[in-house]
Amino acid sequence: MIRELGILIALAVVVAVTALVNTLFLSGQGIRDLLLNACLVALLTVGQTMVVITRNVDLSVGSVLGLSAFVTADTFAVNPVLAIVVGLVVGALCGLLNGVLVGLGRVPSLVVTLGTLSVFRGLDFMWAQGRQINAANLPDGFLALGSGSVLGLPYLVIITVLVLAVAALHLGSYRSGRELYAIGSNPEAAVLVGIPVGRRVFTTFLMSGTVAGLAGVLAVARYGTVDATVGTGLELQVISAVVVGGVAIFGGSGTVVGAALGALLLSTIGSALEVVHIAQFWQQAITGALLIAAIALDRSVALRVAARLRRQSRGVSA
Amino acid sequence: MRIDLAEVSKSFGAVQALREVSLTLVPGRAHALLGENGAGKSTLIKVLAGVHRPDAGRLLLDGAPARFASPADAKAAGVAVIYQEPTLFGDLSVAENVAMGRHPTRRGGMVDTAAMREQAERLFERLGVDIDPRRPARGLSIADQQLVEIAKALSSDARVIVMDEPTAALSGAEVARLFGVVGALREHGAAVLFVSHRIDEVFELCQDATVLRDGGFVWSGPLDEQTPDGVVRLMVGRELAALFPKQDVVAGETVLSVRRLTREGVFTDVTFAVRAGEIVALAGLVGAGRSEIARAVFGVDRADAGEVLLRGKRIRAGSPGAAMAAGIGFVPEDRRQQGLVLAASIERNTALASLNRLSRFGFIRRSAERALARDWAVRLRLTFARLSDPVGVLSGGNQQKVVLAKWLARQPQVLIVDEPTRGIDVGAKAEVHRLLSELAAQGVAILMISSELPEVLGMADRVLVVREGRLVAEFGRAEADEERVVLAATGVAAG
Amino acid sequence: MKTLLRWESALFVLLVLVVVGGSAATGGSFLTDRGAFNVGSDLAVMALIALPLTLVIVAAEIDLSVASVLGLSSALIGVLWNDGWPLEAILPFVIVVGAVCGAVNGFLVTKLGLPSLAVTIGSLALYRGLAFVVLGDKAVADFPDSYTQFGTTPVPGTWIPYPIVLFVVLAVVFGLLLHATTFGRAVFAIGANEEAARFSGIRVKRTKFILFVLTGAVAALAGIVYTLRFASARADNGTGLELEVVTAVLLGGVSIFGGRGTIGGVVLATLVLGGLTDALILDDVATEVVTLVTGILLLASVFAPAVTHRPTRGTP
Amino acid sequence: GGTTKNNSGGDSGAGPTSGAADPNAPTAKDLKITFLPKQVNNPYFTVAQGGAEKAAAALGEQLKATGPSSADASSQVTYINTAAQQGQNALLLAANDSNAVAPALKAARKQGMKVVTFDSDAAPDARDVFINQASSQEIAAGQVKLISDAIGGAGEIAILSATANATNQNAWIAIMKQELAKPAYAKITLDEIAYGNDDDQTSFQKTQGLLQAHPDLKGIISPTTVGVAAAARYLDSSSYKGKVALTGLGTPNQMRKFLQDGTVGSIALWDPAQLGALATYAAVALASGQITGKQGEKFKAGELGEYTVGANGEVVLGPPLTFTKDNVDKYNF
Ligand SMILES: Nc1ncnc2c1ncn2[C@@H]1O[C@H](COP(=O)(O)OP(=O)(O)OP(=O)(O)O)[C@@H](O)[C@H]1O
Ligand SMILES: Nc1ncnc2c1ncn2[C@@H]1O[C@H](COP(=O)(O)OP(=O)(O)OP(=O)(O)O)[C@@H](O)[C@H]1O
Ligand SMILES: [Mg+2]
Ligand SMILES: [Mg+2]
Repeated sequence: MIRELGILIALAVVVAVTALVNTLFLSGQGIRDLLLNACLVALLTVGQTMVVITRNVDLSVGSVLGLSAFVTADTFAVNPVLAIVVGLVVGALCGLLNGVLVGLGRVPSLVVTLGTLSVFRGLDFMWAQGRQINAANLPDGFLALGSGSVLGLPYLVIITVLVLAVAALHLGSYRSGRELYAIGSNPEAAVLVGIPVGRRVFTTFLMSGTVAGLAGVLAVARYGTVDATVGTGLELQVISAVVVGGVAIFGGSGTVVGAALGALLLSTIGSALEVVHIAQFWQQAITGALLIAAIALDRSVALRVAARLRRQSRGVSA
Repeated sequence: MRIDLAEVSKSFGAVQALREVSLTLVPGRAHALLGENGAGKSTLIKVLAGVHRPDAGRLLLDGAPARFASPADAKAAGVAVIYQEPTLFGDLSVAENVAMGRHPTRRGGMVDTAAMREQAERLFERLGVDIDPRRPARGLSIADQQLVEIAKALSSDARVIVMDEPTAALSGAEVARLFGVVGALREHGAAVLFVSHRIDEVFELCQDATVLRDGGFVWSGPLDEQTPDGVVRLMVGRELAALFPKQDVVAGETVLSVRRLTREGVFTDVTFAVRAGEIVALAGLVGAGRSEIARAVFGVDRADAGEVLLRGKRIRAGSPGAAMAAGIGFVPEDRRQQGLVLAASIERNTALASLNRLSRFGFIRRSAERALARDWAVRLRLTFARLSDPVGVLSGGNQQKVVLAKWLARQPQVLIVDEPTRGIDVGAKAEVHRLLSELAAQGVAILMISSELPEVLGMADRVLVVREGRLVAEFGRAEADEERVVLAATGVAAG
Repeated sequence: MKTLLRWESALFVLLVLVVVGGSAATGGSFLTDRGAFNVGSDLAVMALIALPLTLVIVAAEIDLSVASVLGLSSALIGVLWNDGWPLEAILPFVIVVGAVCGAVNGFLVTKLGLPSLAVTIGSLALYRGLAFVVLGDKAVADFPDSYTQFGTTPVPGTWIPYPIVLFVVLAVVFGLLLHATTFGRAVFAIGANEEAARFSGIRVKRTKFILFVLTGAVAALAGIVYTLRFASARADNGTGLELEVVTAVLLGGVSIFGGRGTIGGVVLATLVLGGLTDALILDDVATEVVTLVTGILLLASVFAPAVTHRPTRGTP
Repeated sequence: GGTTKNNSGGDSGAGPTSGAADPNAPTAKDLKITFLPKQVNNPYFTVAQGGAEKAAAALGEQLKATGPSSADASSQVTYINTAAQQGQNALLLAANDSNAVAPALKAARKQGMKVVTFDSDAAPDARDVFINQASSQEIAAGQVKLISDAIGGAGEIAILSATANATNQNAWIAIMKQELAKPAYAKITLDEIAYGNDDDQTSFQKTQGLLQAHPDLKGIISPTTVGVAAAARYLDSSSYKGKVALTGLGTPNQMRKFLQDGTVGSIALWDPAQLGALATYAAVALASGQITGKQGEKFKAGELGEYTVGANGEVVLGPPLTFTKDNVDKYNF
């Protein structure tokens, strides 16, 4: 909770300072844009967080999103409802493959998902054959999903928040979710208390893939243009958001809400830098520096807490 | 529930940890599993818990054949286990550690956090301990970790409770409470398996016992047929005296002196000296801080205050390199984690601390390395197939010899040995003792940490007792006896 | 050791297959002098970075910022050249800057104890960003022929590109460093069991720090090679190369958990990857298939028998 | 003295000149031609490729397309080398980075391969002919005129470009700045040039950033097909729709929806299929020896008519087309 509060404060500071420079930043349109920009990455952080909590990582999410987006857009010509289902199924299948290899095959996730990152992207290219699908090829009703809103809240934001809420509830309040933390915190002990580690890890990859599939469908709705390169390089953004959001890269702690706030913070900083006229060329450098600062801060807080606990438990004062 | 293990065998590579061992647990009775370090007690327990699958042998639940393919199976069958090494989830709260795998839930399957906390509080109350269920498990003291483990096992209302050295880190009052709780469970029909190196505890709690030696079955039966001395004889398999061939040497000048060494929250104001040819033992309960002192002396950990001197010259703090250069060697307590690179060969492990003298312009001289490893393998009577085999395939005793070889190859003036005979068989143990004794005779100053009192009493010229991070007593060889040391270590009278 | 050798033999067989198959499928044009020159030029940059990265991964760390250091090095070359510096001064200078970039990574990992995966994802963005800050959107191209020849022409009388000569020299240096020196022993020990290494008096932090510095310096060197080969200094040079390099190292049989791997294996893996890519393109196989094959090879490498006794699960 | 910029010789010695042109030489058949776009998944180039294929078929040549999957500077070099190795007679190239491809092109030309660049030029001494879609002057001036008309001749505007070092983009932007300096456009100020990297999502978000950063922005020029489509989609879905004008270079198919619903008033573009076709004709003429790339040489380009090589080996396709909601339905590319 403290962690989430910290990000919220950082977010508030960024927004406040930017709004001072440019009031449009806090206009209805401005806020809508901030939320919409963060949506896809925030959605992906949901799956990624679950994976990282178990001391694994999924580098293939960008490729899964791309593949699902293209297949979805392509299937629209056949049947719109089918298209959305197909997009989700593609994501789930990709996740399934990762899950089988990591969870059941017991192969390090970094290597597996680095491999499937290429494999899924390759499939995407093969499917697309150099084509691009444009807004004109997609039904307006579907595109409205990406840009429309109800009561001022964009659908995309609503969907993201819903997924987030479900995942937060699962991780926070259901056995199978709590067990993910146990797995990441101490894998050997998790086996000893009878947690089906392989199956749980398998499921997190399946979820990560499915969520990336959903994000692919939504990416089509939001951007209306799809080619085989959609989502390239997204994995590093997602992991950055997860890390900034306070999820320990070696597992065991962190929340999806924190990670999603991390995504919102990073994308808001990106927008803010633009609005306050910081040259485009500085933006990436600043993002990188912030990321490192966030990790370092996290670490120093963790060390201090550990030192305090150690002193407490011993009851020794210097 | 009655559990029978029949003729169970299990080996790890070259180590035969269990050889056709049988054991029966009966409802309403507590059964002790006895044996020296490395006898195979923990391995047997892990078979019972579904962690290890035995190479041969049968498991019967109430007479019916069964198989535990995983800890989940054993748990489902009603077996609760407290493992020797704590298995806590540092990131999670204490309450959740207790509940993990068996969270109380509300309707709809949601975890009931309040119930979880209450459950932990109830268990802690029963055990008479004061741990905040909301704090994270990370940073708990060894004793508190052990208590959380006990609460974890008790929470499941198991029909079979297996405890691997649960009392090793506990104070007298805590032990008494635990025994009260276990007694109550037993009276309600639970079967109990109990491991401890404290023989008096065993006689206090248990009705039956099984004794293992070197992985083999030695004896099983009701405890009222046995005396404590008889049990020890069964465990050791020979007269105790033969084990500790400490030669008498005249101690020389002071080699190592430690002055007011302090590491906050761990140990405070530790001052002592070791002279050439002398073996000084640090005794104390598990978690008293002995290993931490040794680590700070060697520089693996940085002390917050105080200094370490070798022949009067101050050693740079926090640098194992500096300590080694000054002539200190350190055989750490955790052989597999700290002492060896298990995947690397015998040769490379032996050479690991001597790389500088084995190299020219930074390039390793392979022949010199091989010669060094061969030389020490012979001198320590190492049993091995090839020097290029990974150390991981050796038996525990032989692994320990490789660690010793690694340090002896540097010809240290001071050798710190932390639990030098933990988990090695009796023969190897005797050899390690002989070696240490010889080294002392050659004028090496030895600082020994051991949790086995007989070893401490048999080997040491002086015994320093550590309690809660402070040196609380010092005994010469003549005045040191079991009762005095235990009294100093626990702060209460022994037995 | 033995199992690793087996994986290396598998790589070698794969390499022979690529060469033979590539030559057959392309009617022999694959390994003509010019073909070999092209393959060599194409793989040199990736192969150079793979060398120090092998040591980093053997030590159970990772550096994802290498391609960004390459970009920063390239951008600096452009800026300084525009400012009228002589190349004789620029080139050593950018290598020093690369080493400093590596030192920053090393500092964060060893002194602050941060996980290298997270740190270098951050510095990946940081260094690439700095590259854009110094050079912006410009491309600097007017380098003298005497220098660009290094990247564009073979060693006279042969088909060997100069960067490959550099690579061979560095491969020998890094091979000796890893396999024949006390430093290399320390790297293996740290990767296999960091705690045991520390308890044996090995200076773990310093060793890791040196590895990051070396990696930064070689990445900057790769930036020089890249810039001269394409006669074009740009801030976005080498974007995305980090994953390719990591792929090559892992394909070479280096364990992601550290403690295992050989320079020989990695050299073979870079040849297989580079050769396969060029052979497929030459055979008019679409780009997408090349991507696909790379991924499948990597997956195959972890499932190869040589690596089945990996620890069941560990850090990502 | 070291090797500094100032004493460097620079690139000397242009590509080999293969003697004089023979306008009457017969058109060679079965030439092997490689079509190498900036990246393989760009629909603009897919259309251009269609035109090139048709022209090649008409002449009886073999044309194949290949290329990298991302438009970064160096990725084309491997493909250029490959084409040379395969003994291709001619290469049609849209260069990602005019300099990065130069050494490879020079080497390929030494082996006798003809190089025709189109859409985006390589260093002039590394190719034989450049097919310019329209003169830069015409394109840039046209874009400025379109936006000026759309915003009523006064207000702040911004440019959303492709990658920061795309040759053609930068040439156009330079001319646009000159145009804007003219008295006729005195009331128009150029606020910012943003780069969407020819990536759809980046362009989308850059548009958004531009609009927020410049509250009084009246219009955007996006002289790239990817950028203009993304910008149009953002406007269409935002409250800026109808308030901020947009023009640029876009394909009718991608922009049809936005032209028709009024998000965008007008856009311009040449026909990429014609561009591809003309590049093919030029390549065949080169390979047949009918031209060598010198100023003043003429060659026939099928139904496109006859073209003359201009200064610097440039051939201009013709004036760009302007699309509005009234005429967009007549085009399909
Ligand atoms: N996972 C393992 N791999 C290899 N050898 C093992 C493993 N676990 C135990 N051993 C070996 O099996 C033997 C028996 O060990 P075990 O832990 O059962 O002894 P123990 O009786 O519990 O001793 P202690 O009193 O020290 O706990 C020892 O030699 C030990 O080194
Ligand atoms: N994982 C841990 N977390 C927190 N504190 C710990 C941990 N391990 C040990 N400690 C603390 O360090 C102190 C000293 O432990 P140490 O292992 O040095 O004791 P010891 O006397 O050597 O016992 P042992 O017989 O176990 O080696 C104890 O106060 C213990 O609580
Ligand atoms: Mg045990
Ligand atoms: Mg200890």
